[in-house]
Parts: sequence; C-alpha cells; structure tokens
Amino acid sequence: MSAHFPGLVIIIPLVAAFLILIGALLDRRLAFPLTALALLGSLLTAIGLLGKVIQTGVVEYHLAGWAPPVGIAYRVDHLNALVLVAVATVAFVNLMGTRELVKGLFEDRLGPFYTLYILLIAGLQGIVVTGDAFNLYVLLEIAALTGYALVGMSEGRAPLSSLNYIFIGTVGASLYLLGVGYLYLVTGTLNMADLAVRLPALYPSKVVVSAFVICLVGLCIKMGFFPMHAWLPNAYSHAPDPVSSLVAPLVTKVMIYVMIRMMLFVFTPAFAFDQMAISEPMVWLAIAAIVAGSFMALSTRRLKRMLTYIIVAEVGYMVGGFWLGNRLGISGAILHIVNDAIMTLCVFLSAAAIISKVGSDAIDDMQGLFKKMPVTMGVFVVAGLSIIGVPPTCGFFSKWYLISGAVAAGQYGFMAALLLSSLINLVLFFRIFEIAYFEPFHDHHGDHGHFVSAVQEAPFEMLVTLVVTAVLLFALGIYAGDIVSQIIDHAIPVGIT
Amino acid sequence: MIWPVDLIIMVLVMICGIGAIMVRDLLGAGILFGAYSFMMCLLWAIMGAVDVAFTEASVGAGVSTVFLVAAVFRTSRRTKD
Amino acid sequence: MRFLALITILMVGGLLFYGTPDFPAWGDPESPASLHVSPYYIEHAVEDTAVPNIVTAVLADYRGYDTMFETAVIFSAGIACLFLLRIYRRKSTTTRLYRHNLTGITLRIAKGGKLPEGSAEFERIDSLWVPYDMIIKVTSRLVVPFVQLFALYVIAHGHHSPGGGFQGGVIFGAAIILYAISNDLRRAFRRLNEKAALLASAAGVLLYAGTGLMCLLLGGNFLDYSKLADLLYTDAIMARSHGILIVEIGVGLAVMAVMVSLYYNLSSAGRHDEGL
Amino acid sequence: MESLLANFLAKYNYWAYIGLVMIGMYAMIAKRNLVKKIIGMNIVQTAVILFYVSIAAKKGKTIPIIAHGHEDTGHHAVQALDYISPLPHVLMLTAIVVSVATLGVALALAIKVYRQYGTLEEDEIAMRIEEQ
Repeated sequence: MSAHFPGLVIIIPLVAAFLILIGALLDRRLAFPLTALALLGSLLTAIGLLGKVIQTGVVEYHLAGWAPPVGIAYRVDHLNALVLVAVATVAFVNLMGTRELVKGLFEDRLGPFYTLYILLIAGLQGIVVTGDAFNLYVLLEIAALTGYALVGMSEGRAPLSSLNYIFIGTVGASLYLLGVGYLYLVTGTLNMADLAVRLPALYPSKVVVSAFVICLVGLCIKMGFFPMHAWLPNAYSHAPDPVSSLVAPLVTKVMIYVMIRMMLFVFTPAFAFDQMAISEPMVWLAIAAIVAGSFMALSTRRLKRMLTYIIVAEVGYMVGGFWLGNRLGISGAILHIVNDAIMTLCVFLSAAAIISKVGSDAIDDMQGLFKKMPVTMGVFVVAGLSIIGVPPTCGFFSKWYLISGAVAAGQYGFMAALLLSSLINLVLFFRIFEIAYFEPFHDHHGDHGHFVSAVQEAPFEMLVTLVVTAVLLFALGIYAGDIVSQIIDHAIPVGIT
Repeated sequence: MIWPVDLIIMVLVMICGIGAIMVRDLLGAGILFGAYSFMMCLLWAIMGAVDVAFTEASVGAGVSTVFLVAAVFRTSRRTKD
Repeated sequence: MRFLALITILMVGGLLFYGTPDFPAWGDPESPASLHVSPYYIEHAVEDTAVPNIVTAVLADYRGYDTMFETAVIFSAGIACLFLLRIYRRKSTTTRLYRHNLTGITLRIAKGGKLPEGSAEFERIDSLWVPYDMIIKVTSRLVVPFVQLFALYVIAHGHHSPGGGFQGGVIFGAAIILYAISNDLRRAFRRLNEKAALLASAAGVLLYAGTGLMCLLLGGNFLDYSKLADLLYTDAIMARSHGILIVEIGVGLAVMAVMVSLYYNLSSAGRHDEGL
Repeated sequence: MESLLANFLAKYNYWAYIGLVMIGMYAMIAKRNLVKKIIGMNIVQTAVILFYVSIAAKKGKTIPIIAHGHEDTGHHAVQALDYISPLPHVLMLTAIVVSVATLGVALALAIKVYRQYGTLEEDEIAMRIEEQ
C-alpha cells in the first residue's frame, strides 16, 4: 500500500470532495466529519511519505502506469515531502480550529464550503508532489479557482478584491503556462526531470532565457513578490476569517516552493544562479519587499491588514534567502517555508478568535484582551515572538540561517533588511500587546464602555488548536537542527555550497 | 495558395478582439467576444487541431457567450470605456 | 492608467518577442517539440489503447490524470459559482406575473400570492416583458432532441473522430440551456433541478476518480485501466479503450451538469426564479 | 530585408499571439469596466492556446487521427512525421476548460460586486466605497 502513498495523498481529498458534496445534499452535518476524516487520512499519508523518503530516498509514482516522459509522474524527494507535511498539517489544524466560525458564517452552504476547502487542499498538495510541469499548471488553477471563491465569499469589499485576485492570478498562471510552452517548444517534453536533462544543451538559446524570465515573473505574481504584491493585502484581509487563516499560510508558500522547484530542478542552479546573473537584483527586490512590507504594516491600524503586510515581507525573506544562492540561504528559505506556514496559521487563527470576540479588527479595539481571552492572547504572543524571531521559537532559527547565508554571500543589505524587519515586527507586536494588556476592555457589542473582567474565551476546539499550533512553533524551533540536517540538506542539490 | 485564408482569419481575430474591448456596450462586447472565439476556432481547425477547435466552438463561441450575456443581463449593459 | 497599461504591455510584448527569433519556423515538422515525446504517442496509440484518435488516447489515458483534474476544475467552478451567488430564501414575497394563454392578458399578483402551478390556461412569466413566442418554443422543441442525440454521439464516438466527453458534455448542457432560454427557468428546473445537477456533477467526477481507484484496488497504479481487463472480460489493450470510454462518460456527465448549474446561477443571479 | 520578411512570414502565428496577449493585457489594465476586464482575461488565455496550437502545427500534415485504425491489415507502420503532434492539443483542451471555469467564477464575482455597489465601473465603485 505504501507504494501508492504519493498518489493517495491527492486522491483521498479529491474523492472526498465529491463525497462531501453528495453527503451534504443528504444531511448538512455530514460535511464536517467527512472533511476531517479525509484531511486526517491525507495528513497521515503525507507523514508516512516523509518517513519513507527519509529512509529510502526519492519515491516515484507513475500515474496510469506510463513511465515518464510519456505519462505523468510524481516524484517525491525530501523537499516535496517536507512541504507536503506542512501543507497537510496546516489544512487539518485550521479545519479543526475554525469549525464554529464556519458554522456561523456559512450556515446554509456548508457542503459547498467544505468541498471547495478540500479541493483547494488537494490542489496545493498536488502542486507540491507533481513532477510534471503542465500537471502543475492544472493543479495551480484548481487551487486558484477554489481560492478565489473562498476569498470572495464575504460581505464588504471581498468580492471586488477577489475579482482583482482573479485577474492577477490568471495573468500569473498564463505566464507560467507560456513559460512551460516555450520550454516544450525547444525540448518537446513536459516532465521536470526530463526537462532538466535536456535543457543544458540549449542554455544559449534565447527561448530558454525568455522561458526562464516568463516563468519567474508569473510565479512572482502568484506569490505576491514585492512589485507585484498589490493584490495580496486586499484579497487576504477582506476574506472571511476561516479562509484567510487557510489561504494566507499556504498559497504564497506553495508558490515559493514552486519557484525553488523550477529554479533548482528544472533550470538547474548552473543556469539560474550563474548564467542568468539575476541573483543580485532579485535579492535587492527582496530587500525592497521586506522594507516596504514592514513599513506598510506599520502604517495600518487594522490587525488582519497588518498581518497581510507582514506576509509581503516574509515572502521577501524566502525569495531573498533563496536567491542568495548558497546552501545556508536556501536552507533558511526552505525551513522558513515550513516555519512561516505554521507561524502565519497561528497568528491568523488567533486573530480570527479575537475578531470573532471583539467584533472588529481595529487594533485600538483590543483593549483588555489579556484579561478577557488569556489563552488566545498567550498563543498570539508566542506567534508574535516567533515572527519577530525570538529563540526558542522557530522563527529565530530560520532567520538565523537566512542571516548567516547573507553573511556568507556578502549581502549585507539583506542582513540589514532582516534585522530592520525584526525590529519593526517587534514594534508592531508590542504595540498590540500594550493595548491589549494595559488598557481596559471596551465591549463593542454593547453600549457599556466599562471594565469587563469576566473571561470570555474562544470556543474550546479553537483553543485546543491554538495551543497545538503554539506547541508546534516551539517544537519546530527545538528540532530545527534535525530538520535541516535530516531533510533539508538532502533536498538541496549537491553542487550548491 | 492556401495560406492567405488563415491570414485573413487571423486579421479577423484581431479585429474581433480589439472590437470586443473597444465597443461601448457590454452586450455588444459579449457578442463580439463570441465572434472572436469562433474565428479563433476556425484558425485552429485550419491548423489541424480539430479537437481543440471543436471544444472552442462549443465552449468559447457557445456556452461562454451565453454566460457573458447572462451576466450582462443580470448587471448592466452600460460601460464608459 | 492608460500610460501605465501601455508601458506594461510593451514590456510583456518585448519579453515575449525576445525569444521569438530563435523559434523554429512555424509548421516545421522537424522542430524539437515534435521529435521527443509526441512521436511516441502517434506511433503507439493504436497498439497501446486501440484508439485511433490520438488526442483522445493521450487525453484520457497517457495524461488521464490531467484530465481528471480538468474535470475537477470545472466541477469546482460550478461549486464556486453556487457558493458565491446562491441566495437561499424560504418564502418569496415577490410579485408574480401570469399570462392567460388564450387571450394574452397578463395578471399581476402582488405579495407572494400565486395561482396553482401547472394550470393549463395560465402560464407564469418573468417580470421583464416576455412576448408570446410560439415560433421560438416550437423550433427549440424541435432542435433540442437532435442536439442531445448529437451530444451523445460525440461522447460515444470520441475514439474515432474529434470529440469526446468534454465536447459532448458541453453540447448536452447547451441543449438544456437552450431549453431554459426558449421557455423559462422554472420549466427547465422541472427537467433538471438544482440538486440533480449537483449530484450529477459530483457523480461524473466520482465516476472518473472511482475508475482510477478501482485500478488501484486491482493492483495497478492509479488510472491504469489495463488492470480492469478481468473486470471487463477483455485483454489489456481493449480494457484501456473501454476505460477511456468510461471516464469520457464521467467527464460528459460532470461537464453537462456543471454547465447547466453555472447557467442557472448566472442567469438568475443566484435566486433561481427568473432566467434570461 | 528579404530574410527578415521571410522570417516574419514564417512565424506570423507567433506574432499574432504576442499581439493578442498585448490586447488582452491592455484591456485588463486600462479598462475600468469589470466585464471588459474579464473579456481581456479571456483573450489572454486564448492567445496562450493559440501559441500552443502553433507549436503543434506541421505544414501539410494530417490531423492526429490515425486513418484505418481499426482495419486489421497487419502492422502498417504509422509514420510520426505524417501526423500533427497531438500533445499540445491535449494540453489545450485542458486550458480551454480552465478558461471557461475562470470565466464562470469571474462573472459570478462580477454579479456579486454589482449586487453590492450597483455598478461595474471601477471608479464608481471606488466612490461608493469612499461614501461608506
């Protein structure tokens, strides 16, 4: 059975999606348990796959029994397996945590909601596992389409920002498709491993160069990298809370994974780092992303919007770390993909809990929250410390790798940007802590503005998931060394030092 | 002398495409978009992509146009540019 | 804005233009794209799958996994549209319009009152002006069955001629949409209501994925139809051919249902009362 | 000059697709009407499909359906060079499906936006948001 793990990781949620819809037509309450079951199965399969990869190395799976390049193949190495586990974990944890919220928001459309939710996860996991450049596009679109629908389902400005997200996302995906088309034109294959074999002979060709640039631009648009980031804050901050805590940790990170996969395993480092010579400008763009993201976060007084600007900066971390082009930097970027997924999940989940209690996402309305929601705020503090980069939370370790990578590459500007952004994050989070700790609570639902001391926590299952994510943050921090030496070191091609 | 046919259709595709985004009436834009899709489908049929052309004829020129018209019917025909 | 747009499209155009001089000439049979993988398909499609239409063979077998996700994409579009637009409202307080078929007199009944459905003399009409359009109705009644028959032919004959599940499904859906346009939405609901459409779309994709799972249970890889040979009482090659037919039917079912459901939601803006 | 013209004519499909991508993107950026933008988005997608179909084309060859595929007249060799390459066609079927799916979702969102603001013009929507 374990031979089929790479397929099953995707097939379980996919088949479950249709069963959920049919089940929800019969009885609405069936939707949640079915989804939970499927995502749990997918998570366990993903963990099993990771274990298998660590033991035996690369796992291949030929769909429909055709060997590549004729058929589509899945190729799971250490990099995929790690990101896969992160995606599956975030999906499952978020599902468990947001049950009550979803019930409140989408009471009459639970079936479609969970169907879309699980299709989004199937798409993202497929993107991570697949070894075929075109298959990746199809999965990209399935993840994108479900994402648009989920983001747009809210009152206020959500539909408009989701529509803009569609426009930009479609342009990004079309550019990626064009890049793949250019590669197909000169090589005649779509399989990533096969492309990597056939491309080196063609490096001087202008077609390969433009394919590289087109792919990169398309992916940068999809991941919300600095000059093309405009859609991201709107789409994520106007989305419904249970959706933004799913989409924000996953979509951009998976796109960064795709970039790393394309650059390292399709174009190969020799082409991406040495021949194209765009490492320097990319790192400078990353610096700009970090600085701009941090300052924009500083300028807003809304919690979710602030967090989305932090994501813009975090994308800068990972892209910059990757384009440093040395082992430390790339390790830091990959480690940060995992860490940032959990960190963002944690911070968005606690934000969702806070917003559902306070009734507004303005930072100034958060007075006295430490008294009112001690556990939620405790978790929020942990997540904040992790984003700032305080040991022993995981944020510190990935930042450490990134900074040492920057020093090794001589990119002191990047190092300075990282430190500056940590400093600004410190300001951002302590501003919230201060308001929430020192100022008395004002109830915004009622008209009485007096001090309320009663504890009014978020629902129990949300608290449990919040605590679990906080523990995960520490665990990832404590085992960071092991993750790097056991998994990430094997994920990076040997040629990179 | 077969090749001018597809050149002519390509010019028509361009004209329909530009027309679809220039015309100041959304219903007209939708119909022109249908014409654009149909011309495109002819072009692909000439290039030998019969399956793709068939799909585009049924999807692009058929159902997509209906969707556009339905959406315009439910919103408004008015456009400023 | 216009200036920005011009700069952007010039940059994109320049980027795309940059690689073009190194392209092989258009229509060159010796271009690298045509020499690596695709000859394999052309030379082996018939002996591997017994399907002369290579596009169908590649679509549903060699790259069947892509096609499964393509169906899932269209399915998720249908669900997304439903999720975004559908307005569930228990009691309707809207005014209803009825036409007396013999005289053409229109009755307007305000505040949720209604005449009994299905009365022979009165017919409910949409609130926007609807002419009494016998010619259109009769013509569409004449056309619809033939369109549906053609759609089934396209699905079934996809092995030998252009076509297949997707095209056939769209044509079948278009026939139902034609029926809904020429009559009205309520009458179309009587033929294929919302729940049935949803069920059909899920069942179609499930048929596809289920076939794949069946192959997996029979010991092959996912979607490896040759493992179905024992189940279908044929050899491995014909099993692939039949497997393709099964999944094409699944695709057709799903696409048909999704197209209809998309039309229902878009044309009534999610209210499901009045269409185009 | 001669070779430039020949080069131009040999690849006019590719020029056409670049032109269409530019038209579509222009509509997506410069037009303020949401439905116009959606049409522009679809033009970009069809332009990409045109590109792929152009890759597949072979001058003077036949469509990718094997003639007499079911007459068992022994093993007559199928010459790959005689048929247009099928793979890009398969990919583009998928891309067409994706484009109609995107169109459906985009139109649904446009209807939702209209329901909320009563207009499809971006500048008027911005004004409504300001008013709130």
